[in-house]
Amino acid sequence: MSGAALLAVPLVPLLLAVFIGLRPGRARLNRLVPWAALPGLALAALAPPGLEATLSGLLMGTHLAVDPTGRAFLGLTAGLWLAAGLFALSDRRDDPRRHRFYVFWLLALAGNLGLILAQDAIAFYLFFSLMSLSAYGLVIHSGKPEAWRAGRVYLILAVLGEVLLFAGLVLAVHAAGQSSLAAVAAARPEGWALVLLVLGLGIKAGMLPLHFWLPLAHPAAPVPASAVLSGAMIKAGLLGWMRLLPIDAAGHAVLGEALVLLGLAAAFLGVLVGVLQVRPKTLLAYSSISQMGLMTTGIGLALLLPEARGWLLAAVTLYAVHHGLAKGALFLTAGMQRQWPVTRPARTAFALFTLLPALALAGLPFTSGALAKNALKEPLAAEALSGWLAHTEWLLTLAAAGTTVLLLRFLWRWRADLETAADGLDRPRWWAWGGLSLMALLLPLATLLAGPTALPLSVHDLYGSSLLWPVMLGLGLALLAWRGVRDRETPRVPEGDLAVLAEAAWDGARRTRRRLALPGPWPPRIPARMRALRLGARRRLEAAERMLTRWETIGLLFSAAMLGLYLTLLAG
Amino acid sequence: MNALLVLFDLVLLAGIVGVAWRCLASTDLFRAVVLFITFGLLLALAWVRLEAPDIALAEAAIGAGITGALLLVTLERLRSIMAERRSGRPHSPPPDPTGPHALLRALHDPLPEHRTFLPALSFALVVGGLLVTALWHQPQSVGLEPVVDAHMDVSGVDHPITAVLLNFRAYDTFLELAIVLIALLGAWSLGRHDLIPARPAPGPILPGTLRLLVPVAVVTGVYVLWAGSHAPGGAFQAGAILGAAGILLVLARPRQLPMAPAGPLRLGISAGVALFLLVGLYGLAAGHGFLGYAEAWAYPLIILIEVAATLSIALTLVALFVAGRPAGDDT
Amino acid sequence: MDGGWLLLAILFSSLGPGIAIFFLPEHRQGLRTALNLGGAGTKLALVGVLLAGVLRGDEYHFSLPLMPGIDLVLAADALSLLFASLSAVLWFVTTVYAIGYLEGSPRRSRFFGFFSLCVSATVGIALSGNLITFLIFYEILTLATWPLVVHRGTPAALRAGRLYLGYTLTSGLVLFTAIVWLTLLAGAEGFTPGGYLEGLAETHAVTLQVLFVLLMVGFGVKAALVPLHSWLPIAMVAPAPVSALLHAVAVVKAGAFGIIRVVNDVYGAELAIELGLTAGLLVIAAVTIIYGSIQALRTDDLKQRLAFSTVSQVSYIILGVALAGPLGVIGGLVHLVHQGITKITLFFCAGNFAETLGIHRISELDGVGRRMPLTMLAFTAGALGMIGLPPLAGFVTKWHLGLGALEAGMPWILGVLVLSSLLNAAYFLPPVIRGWLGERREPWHEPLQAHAGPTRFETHWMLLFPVVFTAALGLLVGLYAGLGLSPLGWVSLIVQRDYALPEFGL
Amino acid sequence: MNGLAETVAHTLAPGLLYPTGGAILFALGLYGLIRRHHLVLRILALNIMGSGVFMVLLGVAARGEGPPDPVAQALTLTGIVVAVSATAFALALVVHLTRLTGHAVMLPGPPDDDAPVEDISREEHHADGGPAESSAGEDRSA
Amino acid sequence: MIPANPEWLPAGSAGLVALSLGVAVLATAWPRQAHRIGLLGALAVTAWVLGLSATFLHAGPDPETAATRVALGGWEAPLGLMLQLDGLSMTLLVLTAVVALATSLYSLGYVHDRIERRQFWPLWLWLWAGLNMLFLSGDAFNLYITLEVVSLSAVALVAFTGTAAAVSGAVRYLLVNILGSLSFLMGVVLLFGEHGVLDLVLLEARTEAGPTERMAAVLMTAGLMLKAALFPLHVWLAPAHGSAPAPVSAVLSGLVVTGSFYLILRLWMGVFAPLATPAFGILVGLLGVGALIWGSLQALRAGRLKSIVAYSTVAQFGYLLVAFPLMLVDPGAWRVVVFFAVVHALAKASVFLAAGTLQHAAGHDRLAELGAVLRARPRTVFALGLAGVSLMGLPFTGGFIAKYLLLEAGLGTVLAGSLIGVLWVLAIAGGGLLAAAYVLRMVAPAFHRGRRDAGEAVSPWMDWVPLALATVAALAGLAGVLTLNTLALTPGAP
Repeated sequence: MSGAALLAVPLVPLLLAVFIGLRPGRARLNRLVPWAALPGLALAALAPPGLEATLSGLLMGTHLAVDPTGRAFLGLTAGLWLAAGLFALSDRRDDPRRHRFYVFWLLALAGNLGLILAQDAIAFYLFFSLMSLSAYGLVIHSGKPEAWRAGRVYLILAVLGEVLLFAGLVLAVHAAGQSSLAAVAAARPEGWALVLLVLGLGIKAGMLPLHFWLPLAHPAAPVPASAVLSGAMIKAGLLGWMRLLPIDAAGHAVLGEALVLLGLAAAFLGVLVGVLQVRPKTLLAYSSISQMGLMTTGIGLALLLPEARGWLLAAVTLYAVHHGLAKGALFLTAGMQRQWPVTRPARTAFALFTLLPALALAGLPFTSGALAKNALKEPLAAEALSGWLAHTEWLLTLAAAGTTVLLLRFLWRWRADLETAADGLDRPRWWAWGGLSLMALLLPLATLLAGPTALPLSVHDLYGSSLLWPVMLGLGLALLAWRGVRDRETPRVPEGDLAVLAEAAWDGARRTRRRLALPGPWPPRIPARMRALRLGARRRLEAAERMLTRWETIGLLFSAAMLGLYLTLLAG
Repeated sequence: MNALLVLFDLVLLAGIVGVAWRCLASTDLFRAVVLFITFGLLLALAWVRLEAPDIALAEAAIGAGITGALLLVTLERLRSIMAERRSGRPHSPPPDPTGPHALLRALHDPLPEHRTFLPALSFALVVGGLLVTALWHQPQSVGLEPVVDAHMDVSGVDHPITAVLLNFRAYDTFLELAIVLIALLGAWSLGRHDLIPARPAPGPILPGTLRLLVPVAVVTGVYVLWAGSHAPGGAFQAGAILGAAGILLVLARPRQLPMAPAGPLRLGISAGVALFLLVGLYGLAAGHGFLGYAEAWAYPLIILIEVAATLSIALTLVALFVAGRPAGDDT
Repeated sequence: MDGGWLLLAILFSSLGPGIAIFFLPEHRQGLRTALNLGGAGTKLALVGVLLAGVLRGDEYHFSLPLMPGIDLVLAADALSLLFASLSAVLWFVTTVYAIGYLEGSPRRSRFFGFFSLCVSATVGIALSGNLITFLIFYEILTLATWPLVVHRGTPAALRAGRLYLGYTLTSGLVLFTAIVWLTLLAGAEGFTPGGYLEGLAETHAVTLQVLFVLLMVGFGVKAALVPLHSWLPIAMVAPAPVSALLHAVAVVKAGAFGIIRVVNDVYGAELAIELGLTAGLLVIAAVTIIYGSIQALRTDDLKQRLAFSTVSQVSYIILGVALAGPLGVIGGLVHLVHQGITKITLFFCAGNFAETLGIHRISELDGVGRRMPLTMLAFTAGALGMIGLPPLAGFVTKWHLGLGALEAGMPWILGVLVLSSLLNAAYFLPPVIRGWLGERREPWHEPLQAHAGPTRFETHWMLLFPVVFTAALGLLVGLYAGLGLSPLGWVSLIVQRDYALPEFGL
Repeated sequence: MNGLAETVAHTLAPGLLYPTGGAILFALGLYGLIRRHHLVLRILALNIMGSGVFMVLLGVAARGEGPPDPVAQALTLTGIVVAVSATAFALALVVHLTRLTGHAVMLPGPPDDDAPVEDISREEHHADGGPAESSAGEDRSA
Repeated sequence: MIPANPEWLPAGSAGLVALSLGVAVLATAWPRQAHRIGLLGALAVTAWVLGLSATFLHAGPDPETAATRVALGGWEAPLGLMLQLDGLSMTLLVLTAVVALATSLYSLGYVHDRIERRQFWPLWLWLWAGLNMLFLSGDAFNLYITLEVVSLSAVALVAFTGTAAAVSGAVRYLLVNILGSLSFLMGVVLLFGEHGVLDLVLLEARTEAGPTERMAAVLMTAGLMLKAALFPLHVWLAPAHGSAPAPVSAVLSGLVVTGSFYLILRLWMGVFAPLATPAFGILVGLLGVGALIWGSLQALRAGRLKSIVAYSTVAQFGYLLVAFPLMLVDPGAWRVVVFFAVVHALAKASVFLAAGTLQHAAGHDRLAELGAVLRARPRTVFALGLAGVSLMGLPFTGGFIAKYLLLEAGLGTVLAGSLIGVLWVLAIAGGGLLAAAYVLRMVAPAFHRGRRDAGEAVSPWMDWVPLALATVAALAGLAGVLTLNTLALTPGAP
């Protein structure tokens, strides 16, 4: 029974995808798309603690369960997909290829939900791959050259991530002797296994320096896809880390330090490169990189501070949920440019829905961001980190300033293209968008009321000066920049920064290879000379046989044979 | 040791080898054939010297006589074919582009003389030398003479060679008859016989001579056959003599070959082997073994076989001389 | 002769119809189809009976004296059944496919005659009880396949046939020599789990090494080990069912199976490791895996790409066997089945594209997913399976190979697997992407419709059913790998018996 | 001296002299066979070789004191008849060949790829002429 | 069933000779019914041989009781002639019967002209009788006579088509045969002069390595090599076999050449056994390697179907020569050699018969223009291919078993420490590849795309007999044990 309930979560979208794929003409099926996430949401809300199932016949033994972390991620994921799905339904109404979009949507959804439930390496890997590869269909959906390029980069990195993850899992499972994730983590993956796992999952999580697919994929993908991509899917990498890394009583100083370093670097570099961009969705993508950096830092801290790992993990989870919802809402915002209403109340709502998630991300008090940031920084005060790590808290705080600048830049660029809705407001989109935006306020409430035991937060965690001054600093910086810097229509740093370098390197390699001109897979044709040679040999053979056939030759050979035989008999 | 005999031997051998050499060396075919016939006659002389009168008889009749006749008629045929080709008679078959002429275009030049001369000579010398060496090392073996001698009384005949031929090693002889027959069958399979090349109408001398010679030959043949049981002679020699007579007959009437009736001719040429085989089967059935005779029946059976064999050999030799099957054989 | 009749019946269930078909006039289509399917069905049923029997623990054995001291031996053990059931199942499917594929084409009697002969030889290989029997069926397979390769009769086909024969016959001779030599040394022993050559290890170590190399050259040509693989990509000019047969059911598999037999049942893993033989084999297999993938990447011809992919994939089997540890061998053996199912799907799909729409190149695949969704779906399943994505069959293999490599203490193999997976993805994802997401501008050219009229489905049902079936099979064997009767379960049973392990598995 | 005389005497005995002569004839025939091109001469050469064999056989048979070996003589007789049969057949073939090609020498080489071989199992042959198409029929009527 | 009685063996052997001779004589005397006589005779002789072989096997397994010597006319050696029936001759008699029966049946369809039939059948029956007598003969001079019977009838059959090529081939064949026979006869004379006996068994008992024996061995071996078309004395073979009528080619390549080789084998196993030296083995082996390569190359070059097959005979006989050095190391290998010869004869005969069918259908046998007919006659091509596979030595055919045993012997030589054994092994193994190449040349056009044209209609005999014989050749693989057991019944042989 529990098995059925758990399996239903990924299976419902999967089956719906099959149906839509087989009957692309059925419009009624399409209406079900958003609701495919509902079982996940229901499970997150209603599942009894410790729900698990083992299906031994499936895939060398499959283990599914809902644990606290998983529940939070499940809720975030299912909710975000539901909202984005509703948005998509109306967004894609006139798209002739919408069923294709829905199929990939549902497949990615199944993968995303499944990987949260998966408790063994193989199932995790299965759903992880399902999600990664299906998302490719979402990225390239528009079919524009830009989308194809983004898709290529995405796919290459995704596949790379897959195989790295695969290798890491094999190593880890071999070391652990069994394939359950808990056992793998308990066996403390070391060396190559650890590196491979971090990298494999890091690609998905937008970890520096493998982040560059994000700024390419997000602007290229349709709005709802970007929302789930940034809000939910990249969190899968984070979840994987949380499940697989040796976050236990011993901790892992080296890895922790590395992750903190990478996370902080991502947080600031994301902002730095981001503010130089011009397209709203690209800006949001860089913001995601930056924010994921913060979460990476959180994981790193958990490795550095084993005693606080429970708190920190819960905080990271909270941050992930917060970011997922807020970023999702922001991406939807990006898709509301043509929905500038005419009436005043509607305009108020529009402004509210737009600003709320942005402010939450910046960490304005009483928003989800405030709670998440405070929760994340909480253990740092108590613990003494040595060396440069001692500045971590300060740096985390400072990052909020960057976020503010980035979001202001986003709003500015976004506003430029605002248009009045031509044929009335699109209600489903509004509902989905509004719902998500409001979560910025609802989430802290929910956390405080029904928060996890690992994270005993109180109301005063919702405010604090460390939240405000960075925002102010950000506003100031933004103002300065707005006054002082002339905007350009092309970004100062090309979108996808490192991807451009990689592509240039690839092109160079191709040119070199072409110059080297390796032979093709066909063996070279037998040249005409061989043929002539063969004919010549044939002629010579014939002449030789004619020569032998002469009676004189027969006679001589006969005598010679006699002589030869005699000699050999004599030689004895 | 008789020095005169030795001298005779040496001279004879020198003559034989010399004639053979000249024969092979001659550029004129006719001359070569005549030398070959001479060679055969000299051989017959040598066989006499080696105390083998039967062989001498056979050599003279078959080796020199029949072979000579065959060679001569062959030369005649070749000459007429060449002449016909050269004259380009209208009814001669037109050159077939894919046929023999294409082959002839590719006809190779024989190797230049000087390139085969040395190897051929040296190989011949070496082979001959080795043979001589082997022969000189041979012991004076007794051979089978004593064994044959011991069995003469049960052989049914008095002449040891006939005994060997028709009793002790009758199987060989049977096969020998078969070979003659097969040669004829082979010649026949090549096509119908053609004319012996046209000759000026025979004058009165040949028929006249024939009228005298043929009866003599028949009588001689029968005598030689009869004598075979106790003295030199026998079926082959007799057959050869009779065959020679037949050849003479054929030669005398080139334009009207006897239209031999096919059935009897076939029966005639196969009579020898057929009878021989029947006798052999009888032996097998009667428990004397295949080709064996009861001692009491040996003589008459041998004579019977010899008669049939003589007839068949004579007919076969004539047919071989004519070459090509009679028209009647195809109807 | 216990139960030997069953083995003979399995052999003759395809041989008999095959010979009958040879003498069938071209126009007796109904009877030919009946014979074909009847034979295939019978074989399937008989293999089922055999399977049940072997599971029960019955012994099956048949022998016939060939030469003094040397017998033709047929026997059924778990390993031979693995291969036999694979070929029986896939043959059935391929027969259906071939009937559909060749509908209306000339010289079908000849085709199906040799086709049946081919499968008889394959089953013979599977059931061979000693090396000489193996060799006999192996060579019959070589010969029976040649007419199929050249079936089209085009210059390219004949060239492929020449090359194929050149390679296989030469290797056959090498093999022949090696087997005669081995038999001289060790006698005509039957296959024994753990090998039968220990006694010679002391005295004839070098000879055994040389013999191993010869045997590997002999089998390596069919198994398309680099550098003996050239014939395989060129032989892809053959009709699709033949390619399926070459790549999935029979030829390539026969080579791989031979290597398995030699390593496991002639030399035995222990001796092979002791003589340092597996290390060389591992390197060759690894090189082949990478090389095949790189070459596959370089071609635009769909079937050629699939062919190079076979070169690469079959070496997974060899790799597993050469790892010579339980997990590695599981990975190798199970890939025998998985690669078969997956690759046959892919070739069927390629055939469908070619037959229905005249598509031969990857660059022409744009948008084919809309015209032929089921075929494209199957192709996707196959391609992803080849890459090794769960829950498809290929993943199970790769997983076990990876674990086996670590178990054998050779983590570099994992690197090979990773690299290979990357390359696999690099050459298999583009066709999939083009098929689903590409756009076709001009209308389809429909050669099938042109000569067979409109069809109810996206293509002739006899072309569609096998594709869907094998694709589903590929999914199921991966998805339900944990079940006892799945290929993985069966292979685990084999390895458990071979290595006398009480219980293991992941 | 005595030894030499004995050796000479021994050598000059017919039992050794004639076999030697036979060996010489054999070698001579072989030489001629190689050197001469005309088929008739080749047939003669073979006959001379054969005579050499017979001379060896009879010479060997005449060795020793007693009467010559009748078996050897019988064999020789058989051999002579076989030789004449073969010669007769060979001559018939030569004539036939000459009629077909105009030359009494052997045709060259391996079967020519451009020379078709008639197939006797086909119907085209004249019912009366047998396989050999020749001018014989015309000759007769002329 | 009447139980076989060893007592019947002598009468059976003599009876076989008598029966085959009787059929031939009857056909000669009554040519109009020659084909009917031939058919009935073929069936009778085959039945007789099979019955004889059953009796023979039944008399085993002791070679001394099974092997039989029959004194013809009741005269024992040395006075009389002996027929000699042992495992070796029995095997070849059965082979002859099978091939000859197939050829006879085929000829019923192939030689259908009323007049040709009369010429063909007597000669053919004489040839068959000659072969039977050759295999049964136990007397040196009688061997010469039977050889002459065989060669004269064979030459006549070669010339049978009457074309320039055929007659030219026949003339060369005849002259070569006479030369070979004379050489053989000279050897016999030398032996007779030395030992005073002609019977092979008696000779064997008396021979030791002396100059006479050596020279006799040289003369006889060289003569027989010439007759058996062993490289480099093979050149007469292709013109003769290539231009003879198909059934004749089948018999020539399958049986007549094998007959000469049989004699070589018999002599070297018996009379000349003390003479053999390693150098001799190596020379013969090298000639064999040469034959393999040269014959195969020529087969790859030749443009006519039957020439290819004829050259393949040259190549395949190379194996038999290569076996000689193996026999010096492992005397038991002679049985393998004979088995190989048997299998080769079966396969080669069916290839020739199939080629004849194609030639008849197309009206020629130029390979380049044969495609259409090949495509339209799958049955014949199948026969060609099946027999070809046997020639290649691939399973499941008799050729495989033979090749296996040869290779085993070769490797045995190598393992025994002979360096040159490696060459023999390479030759044995590699020869199959060359064979594959030329078989492929013959068969491949059937698979080309192109016009199909069945050509002239052929009689059902010509359609089915090649296939049947090819099947026999293929299934000979199952008769390996039986053949080797039969061969083991040869007294005195290792």
